[in-house]
Formats: sequence, C-alpha cells, structure tokens
Amino acid sequence: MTVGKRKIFNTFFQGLCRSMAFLVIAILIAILVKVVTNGVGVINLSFLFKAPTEGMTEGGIFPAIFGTICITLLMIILAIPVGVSAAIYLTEYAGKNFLGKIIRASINNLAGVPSIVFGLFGVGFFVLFLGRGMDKILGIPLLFGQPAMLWAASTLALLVLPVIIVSTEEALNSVPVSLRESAFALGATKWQVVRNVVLPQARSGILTGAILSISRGAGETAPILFTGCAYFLPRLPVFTIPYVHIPVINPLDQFMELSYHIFIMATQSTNVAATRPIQYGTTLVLIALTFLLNLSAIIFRIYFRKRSR
Amino acid sequence: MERHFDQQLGTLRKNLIQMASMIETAIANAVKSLIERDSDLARLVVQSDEQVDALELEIDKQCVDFLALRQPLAIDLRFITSSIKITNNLERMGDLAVNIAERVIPLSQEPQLKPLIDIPRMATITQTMVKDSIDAFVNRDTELARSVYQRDSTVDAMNDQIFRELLTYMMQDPANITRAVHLILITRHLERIADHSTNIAEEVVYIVKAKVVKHRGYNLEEP
Amino acid sequence: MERHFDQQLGTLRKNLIQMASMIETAIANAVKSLIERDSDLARLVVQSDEQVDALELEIDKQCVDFLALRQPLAIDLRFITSSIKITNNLERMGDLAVNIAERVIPLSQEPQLKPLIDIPRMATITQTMVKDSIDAFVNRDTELARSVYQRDSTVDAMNDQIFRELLTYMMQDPANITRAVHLILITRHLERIADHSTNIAEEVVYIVKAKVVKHRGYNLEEP
Amino acid sequence: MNYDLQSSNFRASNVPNSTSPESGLKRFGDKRISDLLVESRQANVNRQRIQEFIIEKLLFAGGMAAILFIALIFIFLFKEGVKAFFLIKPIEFIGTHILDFDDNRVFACMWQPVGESGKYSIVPLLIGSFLVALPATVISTILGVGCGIYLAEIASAKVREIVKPAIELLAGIPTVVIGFLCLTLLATYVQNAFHTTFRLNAFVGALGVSLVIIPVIASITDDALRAVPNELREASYGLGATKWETIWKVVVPAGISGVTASIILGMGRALGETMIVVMATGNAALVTGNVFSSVRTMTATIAAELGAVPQGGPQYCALFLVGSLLFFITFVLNLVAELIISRMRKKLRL
Amino acid sequence: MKVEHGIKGQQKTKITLDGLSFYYGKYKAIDNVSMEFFECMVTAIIGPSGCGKSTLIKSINRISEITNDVQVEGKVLLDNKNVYDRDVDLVDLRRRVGMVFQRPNPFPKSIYDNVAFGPRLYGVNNKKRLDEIVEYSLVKSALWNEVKDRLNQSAIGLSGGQQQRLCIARALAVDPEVLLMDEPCSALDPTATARIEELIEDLKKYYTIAIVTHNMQQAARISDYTGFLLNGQLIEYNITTAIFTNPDKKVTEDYITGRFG
Amino acid sequence: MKVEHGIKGQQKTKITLDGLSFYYGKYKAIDNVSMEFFECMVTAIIGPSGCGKSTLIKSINRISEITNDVQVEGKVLLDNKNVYDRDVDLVDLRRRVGMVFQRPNPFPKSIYDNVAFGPRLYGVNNKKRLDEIVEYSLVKSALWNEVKDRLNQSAIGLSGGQQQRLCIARALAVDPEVLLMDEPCSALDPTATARIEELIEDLKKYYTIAIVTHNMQQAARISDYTGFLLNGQLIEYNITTAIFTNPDKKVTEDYITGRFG
Ligand SMILES: Nc1ncnc2c1ncn2[C@@H]1O[C@H](COP(=O)(O)OP(=O)(O)OP(=O)(O)O)[C@@H](O)[C@H]1O
Ligand SMILES: Nc1ncnc2c1ncn2[C@@H]1O[C@H](COP(=O)(O)OP(=O)(O)OP(=O)(O)O)[C@@H](O)[C@H]1O
Ligand SMILES: [Mg+2]
Ligand SMILES: [Mg+2]
Ligand SMILES: O=P([O-])([O-])[O-]
Repeated sequence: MTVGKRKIFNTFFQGLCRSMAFLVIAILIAILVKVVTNGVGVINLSFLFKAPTEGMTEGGIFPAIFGTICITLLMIILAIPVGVSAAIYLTEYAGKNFLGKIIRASINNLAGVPSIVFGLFGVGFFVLFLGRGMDKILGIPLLFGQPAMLWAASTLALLVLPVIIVSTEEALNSVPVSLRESAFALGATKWQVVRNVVLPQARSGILTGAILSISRGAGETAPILFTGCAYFLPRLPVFTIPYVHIPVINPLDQFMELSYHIFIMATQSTNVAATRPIQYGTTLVLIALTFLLNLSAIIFRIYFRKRSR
Repeated sequence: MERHFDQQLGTLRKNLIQMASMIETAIANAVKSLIERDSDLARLVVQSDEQVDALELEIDKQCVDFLALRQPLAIDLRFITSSIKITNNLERMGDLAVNIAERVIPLSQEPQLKPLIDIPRMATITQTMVKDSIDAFVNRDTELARSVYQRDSTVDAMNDQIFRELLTYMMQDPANITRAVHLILITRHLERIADHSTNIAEEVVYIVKAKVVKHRGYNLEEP
Repeated sequence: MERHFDQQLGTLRKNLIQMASMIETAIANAVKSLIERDSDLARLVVQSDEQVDALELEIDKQCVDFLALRQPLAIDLRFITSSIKITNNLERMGDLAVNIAERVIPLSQEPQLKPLIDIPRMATITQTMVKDSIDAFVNRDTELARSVYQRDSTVDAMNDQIFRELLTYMMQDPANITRAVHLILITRHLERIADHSTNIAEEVVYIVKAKVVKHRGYNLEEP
Repeated sequence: MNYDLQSSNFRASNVPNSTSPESGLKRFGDKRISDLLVESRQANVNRQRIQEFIIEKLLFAGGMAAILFIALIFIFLFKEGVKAFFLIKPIEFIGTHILDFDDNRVFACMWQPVGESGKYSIVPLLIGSFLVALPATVISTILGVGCGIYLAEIASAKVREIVKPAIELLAGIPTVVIGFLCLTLLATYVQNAFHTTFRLNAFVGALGVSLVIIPVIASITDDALRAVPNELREASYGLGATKWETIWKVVVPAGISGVTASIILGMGRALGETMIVVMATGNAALVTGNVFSSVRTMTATIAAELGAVPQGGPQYCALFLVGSLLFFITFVLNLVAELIISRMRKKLRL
Repeated sequence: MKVEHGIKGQQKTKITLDGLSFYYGKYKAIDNVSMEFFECMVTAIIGPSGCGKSTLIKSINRISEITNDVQVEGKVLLDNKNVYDRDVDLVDLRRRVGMVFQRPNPFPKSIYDNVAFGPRLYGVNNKKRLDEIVEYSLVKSALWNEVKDRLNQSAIGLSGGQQQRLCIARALAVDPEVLLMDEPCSALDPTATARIEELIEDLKKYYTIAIVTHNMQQAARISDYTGFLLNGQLIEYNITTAIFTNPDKKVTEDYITGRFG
Repeated sequence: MKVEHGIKGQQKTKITLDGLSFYYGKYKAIDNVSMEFFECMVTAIIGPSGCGKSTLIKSINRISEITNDVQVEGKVLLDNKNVYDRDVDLVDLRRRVGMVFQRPNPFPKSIYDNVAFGPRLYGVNNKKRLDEIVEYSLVKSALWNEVKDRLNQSAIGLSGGQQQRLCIARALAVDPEVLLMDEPCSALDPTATARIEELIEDLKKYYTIAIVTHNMQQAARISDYTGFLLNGQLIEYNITTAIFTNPDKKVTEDYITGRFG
C-alpha cells in the first residue's frame, strides 16, 4: 500500500468513528428535546402534586412520584447493606478457593440476567410462595399473598444486589494489595485493615456503584409489573398509626409508579391519543429523576478521580 | 549530613596520612641516625617497618573493598587507584629508610669517613620532598606537587656528585672502601626516596587534575 | 558468545603480557650486553624503555576505565587492582634494566674487571624468576608463583656474596674501584628485579586465591 | 607535621563495627514507644477481639444472605420451570399438530397458551427474541464499537470528558421511556420510510433496543481499549504506523476480547430487554424471518401474560420455563463474555 | 549457615532461621534455609528474580501468610522465640518486625495520619503523644525537615523518595526492633535511592535490618552481611566485603561478576 | 556541544541537534540543546529524573508529538536533513529511526507477527520475504535460537528480557538507521539487563544508537559518548570514559559521584 493511500485511510476511518459518536449523541439530544418539548407543557404544581382524575385522563401524577420514591428507598434499605457486606466478605474474608470462584462467577452473571426474569421470580417466590405461605401460616387471607410494595422492592433489591456486589468488589479490589500488606505489617487486624485502609480507599467506588445501581432500579419496570404496581390507586400507600396519627408508608399496600404509569398510559389507557401530553409529562419527570441520580454518580466519580490523583 | 561514602573515604585518607607520617618519621630517623651515628635509632627504624607493612595491607584492602562496595567514579575513583599506588610508593620508601638504617648500623661502629656535608644536604632536600608530596596529597595542592617533581633533578645531580666524590675517597685509601660503598648505597637510597616522592606528587596531580604527568618530563605547565 | 566485559579484560591481559614480555626482553638484553660487553645492545635497552613507559600508562588508563565503566567485582576486581600494581612493578623492572644497561655502557669501554661468573648466574636466576612470575600470571598458576618468591632469598644471598667479593677486588687495586662499584650497583639492580618478580608472584596468588601473602614471610603453605 | 610512630592504632579487623541498639535514643517521653503501644493494646485487646469476631460474623451473614437469594433464584426458577415438563408434553414446546384451514393435520409452532388446549411452542418466541436481538446487536456493534474507538483513541481528553458521560446518560434512560418513544414516534418514522405492513415490528424494537445496548458496547469497548497499554501505541507509531493503522492493527486486536465480550454482553441485554419490545414489536407470536413483521419475544410473553395466570397451572409453568430458558441463554452469554475478558486480562498482564 | 566473624561472638543474633522451608501450595519457594540476622546490622539478601528473596523476609513477620495456601516448615526465632509457635500474637510480632515495601505505598491520607496510623491501631489517641511519636519517627527517617510545615497535606503529593521515607517513618512509628525491606529503592531514581541508602546506614544504629535487593551494588554499599539465595536455597552467607571481593562458592562468584546464567 | 574525538574527524555525524528546545504547553522541557550523535556509536543520555531525557530522544523521531500541545524550536538534522521540515514524511522518519521503550511492549500477537508487523505496514506480504526478515531480525537481536521453534506462540509468554529483545527485533525489522532506546533495561532484572547490554554493544556495529538511562553504570558500560542533561540543558557531552573518569564540569562530577542534590 502506498503511503498516500495509507494516509487517506487514516483520515477516513477516524472521521467515520467520530461521526458515529456524534450520531449517538445526536440521538440522545433528539430524545431529550422531544420529551422536553412535548412534556414541559403539562408540568405544573398540580401535575406534580395531585392525584390523577377522570380515569387518569386528567389530574396529576403525585401518587406515581410518591410510589417511585418510596420503592426506591425501600430497595436501598434492603439491597445496600446486604450487597456491600456480601462484597466485603467475599473479597476480604472468604478464601480465593474454588467455591469462592463459583460464587463470584454466579454473582457476576446474575448482574446480566434480564429484569423480567427477576419479575418472574418476584411473582413466583415473593408473592405466591412466600406471601401466600405466610398468609396460610398466619391464617389471614390475602395480607401478604398479594402484590405489594414490599415484594416489588424486594424484587428490585434482588435485581440490583449483584450489581452492587460486583461494583463494590471492583472498588475493593482496586485497593492495592501493597496497602493492605502495609497495614498488616503495622500490626493491624483484619477488620482494622478493612475499616482504616480498604474502605476509605474504596468509598467513592462503592458509592458510585451504589448510585448507579439505584438509578438502574428506579428506572426498571419489568420486575414490578406483577409484584406490586397498581394500575390506578387514588390514595397513597400510606398507613396511619392509630391514636398517634402518624402516617407511615405501608409496605404491604400496592402503589403507583412512574415507569409503570407511562407503560399503562401508552399502551392500555382508554384513550391513548388524548393522554399523550400526560404521558410525555410523566416521561419527563421520570427522566429527570433518573438523570439526577446518574448525573450525581458521574459528578461524584469525576470529583473523586480528581481528588485521588 | 556527611555521607557514609565520604566517611569511608575519610577513613581511608586518614590511614594514608598516618602511613605517610610514619614513613616521614622513619626517613627522618634514618637520616638522623646516620648523621648522629645513632645505631639504636637505626634499629628503631628497622623495627617500625612492620607496622608500616601492616598499614599498607590494611589500606590496600580498604581500597579494594571501597572499589567493590562503593563503585567510585571520577575524582573518587582516581583517589582510590592513586591510593593503591601511593601506598606502594610509601611502603617502598619505608623499606628504603630501613635499608639506610641497616647500613647505618655497621657504619656507626666504624670511625667517620669524612665530615658529612653533602649527604645531609641531600637528605634534607629529600625529606622536604617527601613532606611536600604528602602535604600536596593531603591538601590536593597541585602547585606544591609540581614543585616536588621539579626538585627531583637536584637530588639526582647531588647523587652523582656524591658518588664521584666517594669514588675519590675510595681511590685515596682502600680502607675507606667499605664505608664509602655503604654511603654510596645510602645516597642511592635517598635518591630512590626522592623518586618515590616524585611518584606520589605525580599521583596528586592525577587525582586532582586527572592529568597523567608520569613519564612526560616535568616541564608541563599549567594549561 | 564472549561478553564484551571479558573481551575488554582480555585486551587488558594481552597488554599486560606484552608489557611483561618487553620487560623480559629488556632484562635479558641488559644482562647479555653486560656479559658480551655490547654497548650497542645496552643502548637499545635504554631506548626501548620509552615504549614500556607508554604501555604502562596505557594499561593504567585501561584499568581505571575498566573500574569506572564495568564495576568489576571479586576475581575481576582483584585482577584489575593487581594489574595496577603489576604494571608498576614491571615498569620499575624496566627502569632497572635500563639502569643496568646504562652502567654497561661505561663498563664495556674499560677492560674487564674479572671473568664474570657469579653475576651471570644471579642474572639467570633473576631472569627465570621474572619469566616464571609472568608465566604464573598468565596461567594463574599459584604453584609457580610460590616457587618464584621462594627463590628470592637465593638471589639476596648471591647479592651479598658478590658484594663482598667485589669489595675485596676494590681493596686489592684502587683501579678496580669504579668498575667494581658499577658491578655492585648492577647486582643490586638485579636483586631489585628479583624483588619485583616476587611482588608480581604475590599478586598472582592474590588474584587467584584472594590471599595476601605480601609481608607475611614466604613460608605459607597451601591451606 | 609531627607524627607519633608508635600510635598506629588502626583496626586490622574486617568485621563490621558492632554496636548494640542505642536504646537511649529509643526512650520517648517517660517510656519507650513500644511500651506505650503494648500497654495501650493490653487495655483493649479483649474488646478488640470481640469486635473483630462480631464484625466477621455480621459480614458473613450478609454474604450468606446474598448467596442464599442468588441460589434461590436458580432453584426456584428451574423448579417451577421443570414442572412444565410434567404438565405439558415436551414435544409441545416445539410444536403441535393442528388442523389448518383445509383440515389437514400440520405440525405448527404456535404459542397460544390461553384456551382449552393451550399451545406452548417456544419456537415463535425464540424466533421473535432473536429477530429483535440480532439486528439490534449488529446495529449497536457498528455504532457502539465506533463510539468506543472514538472515545478511547480519537477524542481529545476534553471532548471525551463530555461525550463519555453523555453516552452513559443514554444508558441511564429508563427503557420504558425508549419503548414509549418507539411506540409513539419511531414506529411511525419506520413505517413511513420502509412502508411496512405492521407499524409495530421487530425492526422498530431492534432500533429501540440498540439505543440501550450501544452505550453498553461503547463503554466496555472504551474500557477495553484504554486498558491496552500506551506502550503498544508508542511502539506502533515508532514503527511508522499511522493512527488508524495503530488503532486497527494494534489497539483493537489487543483489546479484541474486550470488544467481543462487550458485543456478547450487548446481545445478552438485547435478548433480555423487556419494556421496549413489549411496547414496540407488536407482540404477535409469528413464525417468521421478516424483521418488518410483528413478533413476540420471550420477555414480552412473560411481561404480557404473567399478570393473569393462575399459580401452578400449565401456562404459569410454561412461563417459568420460558424464563428459565432466558435465564440460561443470558447466563451462558455472560459466562462466555466473562471468560473472554478474564483471558484478555491475562493476555495483557493486567 | 554460620558466619565466621573476625571477632567471634561480638554480634548478638536477633533472628535465626532454622531449617526454614516455605511452600506456596506444592511449590517450594524456600528450601531449608538456616541463617542468622545480627542485631544492629544490615543483612542483604541478593539473588536472581524469583529465587525467593521476598518470600524469605516476609516469612519473618508472617506477612507471607496473607496469601492463602502456604505452608511453613522449620523455625524462625526472634530473640530465641519461634514466631511460628501457637501462642505468638501476630499483632505484636508485626509491631516488633516492621516492613517497607518495593513501591512507596503511603496511605492516601495526610502525612501525619500516615505516621500516626500504627500507634492509633494500638489505641494511642492522646494528641500530644501522637505528635511526639510522629515527630520522632519523621526525624529518624530524615523527612522531618522537608515536611514539618505540611504535616496535614496528603502524602500522595510527596515525591517518590519522600514517600518511601514516609513509609519508613510509618514503620518506625510503632517502634519495631527489626526492619524488613523488600527492594525499597527499586522504584526510585538514583538520587532518591542514594538518600534511602544513607538512611538505612543511619538506621542500623537502632534497628536490625534485613533488606532484599537485586541490585548487587546496593547490597554491597549498605549491608554488613550478605546472603546469596538461589532457587530458594541459601548458597552463601557471609560478611559483605567477603562476598563481593572473595566469595567462597563458584556460583556466587559467577553471579556477582555477571557470568551467571 | 562539540566533542573532541581521540582521533578527530573519524566519526561521521548521523544526527545533529541544533539549538533544540521543546515545550509541553508553556513548560520548557528541553532548553536549547545542541549535540551530535555519531554513526555506529552508542550515545547515552544520563541525568536526574524529569530532566528531559525521554523528551530529548523522542523528539528525534517526533514520537513526542503524539502528546498534544507541544512545541519545538531549533533543528534536528538526520543526515543533514531537518526532521522538522514541512516536507518530512513522518512514516518514513519513524522507519529510519526505530525506538525501544522502557517496559517491554510486544504486541499481544505471535512472535512472528510481532516482528513482521513493521514490514507488513509497508506492504511486504510475500511470505518468503517476511520469513527472511523475521529470521534476520531475530538473529540480530540474539533471540533466534531461543524462539526459532515457537515463532507462532504468543509473545506474551516470553520472559521480560526476551520480550525486550523481541521489541528490539521488531524495531530492526524495518531496517532503521538509528535506534532510540528509552531506559530499555529499567524493568528487567540484572541478568536480563546484562544480556541486553551485550546486545546493544553488538548492534552498534550496524546502527547509530541513542540510549536514555538513569543508571550511570549502565551508561558507563555500554556507551561511547555520554551526555549529561539537567533541567533540560545539556551540561556536558563527551566521550564516555572522559565523563566518568574526568568530567569537565563540577556539577557533572557531583552527579556521577552521587554528591548531587
Ligand atoms: N502468592 C504466590 N503464590 C504462588 N507462588 C508464588 C507466590 N508468590 C511468589 N511465588 C513464587 O515463589 C517464588 C519466589 O517468589 P519471591 O517473590 O519470593 O521471589 P523474589 O526472589 O522476591 O523475586 P523478585 O526478585 O522477582 O521479587 C517465585 O517462583 C514465585 O513464582
Ligand atoms: N506529556 C507531558 N505533558 C506535560 N509535561 C510533560 C509531559 N511529559 C513530560 N513532561 C515533563 O517534562 C519534563 C521532562 O520529562 P521527561 O519524561 O523527558 O523526563 P525524563 O528525563 O525522561 O525523566 P525520567 O527519568 O523520569 O523518565 C518533566 O518535568 C515532565 O514533568
Ligand atoms: Mg521480590
Ligand atoms: Mg524518561
Ligand atoms: O624498587 P625501587 O625502590 O628501586 O623502585
């Protein structure tokens, strides 16, 4: 090949890659622009803070927003402690033997299992097996044995658990062995090493991983389709403690959720075309919510990377 | 903070200076014993040689160890290699002092051949050469070193002159022969001592300036 | 594949051997010129010294460069430091050969003092010592080296004997004095040459066995 | 200079100077540091041991809980799935004999679980899944790898700072949003462009799914290429290669396992994607090779039907079987990808 | 391997390896090594890559056990007490036997916190005490003057050589008796290396030091004793000058004159 | 800086740096350096860390330009042609000026493909030709005997020293005139280092070699000329033996005797 030809190739292919990248960015922008321009019109305080009315063709989406936040919080509470401690145990305490390898591989792979499979498991195990089972034992009909926020959150927690474990493990493993060795050499015990050396170093990695997994969970629809989401629920999943009148979230109640709301409105609502603005409005809120999480993770990462340099 | 490297070099230097001073003393004593016909002093000189020899071995070992352990370069390297040669020279000077002393012992038994005039003069010059070469080494003084090897020809000339003079003595009276021959050998030893001082002075120039002046004639000027 | 390190050591070794063989020749020629009263040969010896001096400087430089550039250790280091000393000795041996030759020139002008018997014998022994010390160096033969310094005392004894004999000659006839003194100095030079061979032999033992035998008396047995 | 001849007190020893520790200097305050430390530790050594023990057990419990749940997924899914084989004849998962319009008995692959005699052929679902996943993988491989190369090799640091998070943001868009946009907008564009019979079809789904997996592929490719040591690039330039030659002949081959893994993982994601395909592919369980026809994927089937099935019935179990199959396929794909990546790590000595 | 001293018995033995063998799984990394480390001396371990140098010194403070599946035979006596005995407190052992690693690895904390890390582990929290310990350690590691005005800045901002001295200070802060150093200069440039070497020569007044290096010149410069390890076996162990000017064994000579392999 | 040769004018100048300055952004990494590299000689560049050694040699084949935002002043003449001229073909320049880097960096391909990489870039695809080139290059880099039976195995399986020789072979395969080496042994153990040094001394029969090292002993061992660089300035440049036994400048002497900084 002549040198001239080689140079033309060089320019051409670099340009090609660049244009692909910009195409993808353009798509992203197009999506955002579309959602914002179509959705921004319906956004106002009453949209955000009112319940839907008129068979969901009017009114706000407050229950969905509330439900999304509730379920995300519940998921965090369920998933993060277990996930992080499991990761710490696996990397720092468990031996690097064959069983350990198998467990690690399984967890890794579970992170890639489709979310609908988790939904399936959620229905089969949490709602039908566990819930119904508890009901049977307690002798109460249909308290646990029906879709509920608790089961939806558990399913989501299970979905993000491998993600949290994997990212935490990665963060822990990125702490150089030599630092651990140094701490041991100063006479530190295992937990002192983890506490004083490994965790501070891995903190940012763990946190970003956690945020990303939360954002993943918050945007998921499939796992909660049958484990707790309600098509329409004019009230909030809140339960007031008698006598003291303190409202608390009722994890055994069903709930509305943003992504599910979009799905329903777009595919199964009575008048799909008429509710388009509401659909876009809801979409905008959902995107804003997840982007906020993602963005914070990204900023976090950049900040920590800069600081650790 | 002084580096351990320099500390070690310092020790070596101190040992060299000590050896040099021992040699200086030995030569001075040998000459003194000759002039003062003091056979006891001469014997002391002979005895002291053992220490000089031991010190030579010690310094040699230090040099080799230093080369092995410290990998000196440039001026440090020149210092070490020159030290090896300088001890060699010093040791020879010590031996020559002993040789002088050994001849003094029989000489001092016999009556004096003649009043010694030239030999003490030659001895003094030689001694200052020794002293100066050592001072030049201690102070890295190339000027002084240069002056040492410039004096060498004086000593050579005196050696010749004394040689001829002593020949005359011998011819005058065969009874003088033994003593004169001893004296001839003593002047020759002094001449050798001056030569060795010259060598040391040359090494000093080499250490400091990295210039080899040996075998070059001594007419080298400052460049 | 031979390492460049070893190649360079090889060159150094070759130069040392060449220098040694030049010295051997110079000594042989000096002795021959004395015996055959050949002042031309003597002059040749005097002239050849310049080359020896040049070679000494060259080898010295090679040694310093090798120390600076290659950081030799163990046997290589001993080889280099010994080389520095060996060239020093060789150079002195060369000078002594020149000194002998210088005395041969006036001697060969005058009638022979006496038939030379002991001096050639002493010269032969010295020459073999020189040759053997060099062979020992070349072949790293400590046995041969040992034999060299064991012969040194013989040479010393002969030196004394010849000295006394020549003294008698001088006493017999003052006309002999000059020539006898020259011969005394020549034997003394030969004795010094033997000493230097001894030094070389000692260095050989040091190179090969890392054992210092200098100043230890020569009664060391194989351990 | 006047030296004393007798005072030559040099050491003839070749032994290093021996000293004992200068303990005077070790003193510190009123006691040695070591004493202080030992004392201090004595005071709380038991507390420390207990703490150590409890924490280890707690972490162990966390680890076990995670492992337990993960094991449960395997077990439960397959347990329910296997039940299907007892309720339905295995051959029926491929197809059943039915009467066609001319009343001929033909062997047909149909998924019609509702009704008297449910038909449980998984074939149309598999076809549907792959009809979406394959085009999606192809499209996103091209774009994703291109983006990855651009990010890792071509973009300047400043541009990268912006483009990489942007692409990651794309990955952060909830799939339901993309599904929604496919359903409302993209489907129309595609229909207008290709004049397809079905407005919602596999191709629309594939495009939607691509948007989800492009960032995955781009990001992993970027990571893989950036893991290629800079020295290799320098070496290549040093031999006179142009930038593209360096990328194509050195960097990409060195990171090829990572790139491959990213594609495989992307394909896994494509097969497992639910919301987009539910909303954009039309959900008709057809046996077809046409990407412009409506299809019903495995995921969509579960999503659409699970809400209304009685527990333990044949359809319930069949859905679990489909789920298990999906699980199995993605699991294998992930495993392969992981193997490839770990092999690359070894290869590049990371 | 017993070393013959010029002046026998002047040195006090601090550590004795007695028939030590070390296995990684089935692989024998250290093969029946017996040797002594003397108090207030620097002992260097040299040998080709992979000969087991690191394993050897890490087996003294049992850091090598952090890797799973290792097995030890023989004894390591520290002040005549076998560190592999059942009743040995690992924490205390590691306090007494400090360690410095190949690459400078300060914790990503402030300089002060790095040095105070060890004492804090042992429960020292008194600010004044800590200040004293930090100053003491930094002075000893010849870093005090360079950092005294920025003790609260991150240790990551220091140069490589300073970081390594900080790591030494960190090890000194728990007042060890022995310092193990695993190629402490191999990641440093010559100037920083020279500094550390000087420091080591100073520190040996107070500590027994074992240093692994595959830079022979370095071993030659700083150590009093040198051991040559090959394939896990201690080939030769002697006074450093003897090893480098006149080794006993042919293979040692070959190694140090570069004629090996 | 002109060097006085022992035998004046015997050497042919291959590369001339003429008032070369090099900027990273505003930072001047090379400051007005003028020097010559002689044909079939090894020229070593020594100096403390960060003094600009790498930058200096990388500016000869303009690899330093891969980093953005750099600026060059002055000339680099290769056979009297300024490589910074507009009409210089970078591809050809880099073929003529080969380079070997600090860590061995073989491509993760087979040994054969590594060596054949360069020739293939230039369109040589004839199998027999390639075979010849590969053998020739491997023989020259003293690796042929060790790898001739496993040319198709991955280069990653080779030891560090072998990998570095493979990298040299790879550079030789495009038949360069000049070889630039940036600390080629700093990642290798002493035995492998000795091998490479031997190789360099062999190669200088055919190539002009410029080598950066911060191991002075190495510079001393293998180079014919040595330049001492400090803060981007060429302090002293002379025949190697002169630099190491008798440097002109005080600061050079301080550096090589370790009394610097
Ligand atoms: N964690 C481990 N697991 C298995 N084998 C190991 C482990 N660590 C070291 N080895 C092996 O033990 C042998 C000795 O290793 P060690 O690290 O002690 O060598 P070394 O002399 O320190 O080498 P280097 O100079 O490269 O640091 C080597 O062959 C190595 O492969
Ligand atoms: N890409 C770059 N951008 C900005 N500054 C740089 C860059 N590369 C090097 N420098 C700076 O230029 C100076 C010279 O760097 P160079 O890498 O040439 O030094 P060096 O002598 O090779 O050092 P070392 O021995 O550590 O390899 C250093 O101060 C360095 O910080
Ligand atoms: Mg090691
Ligand atoms: Mg560099
Ligand atoms: O051996 P000399 O004293 O004559 O050099």
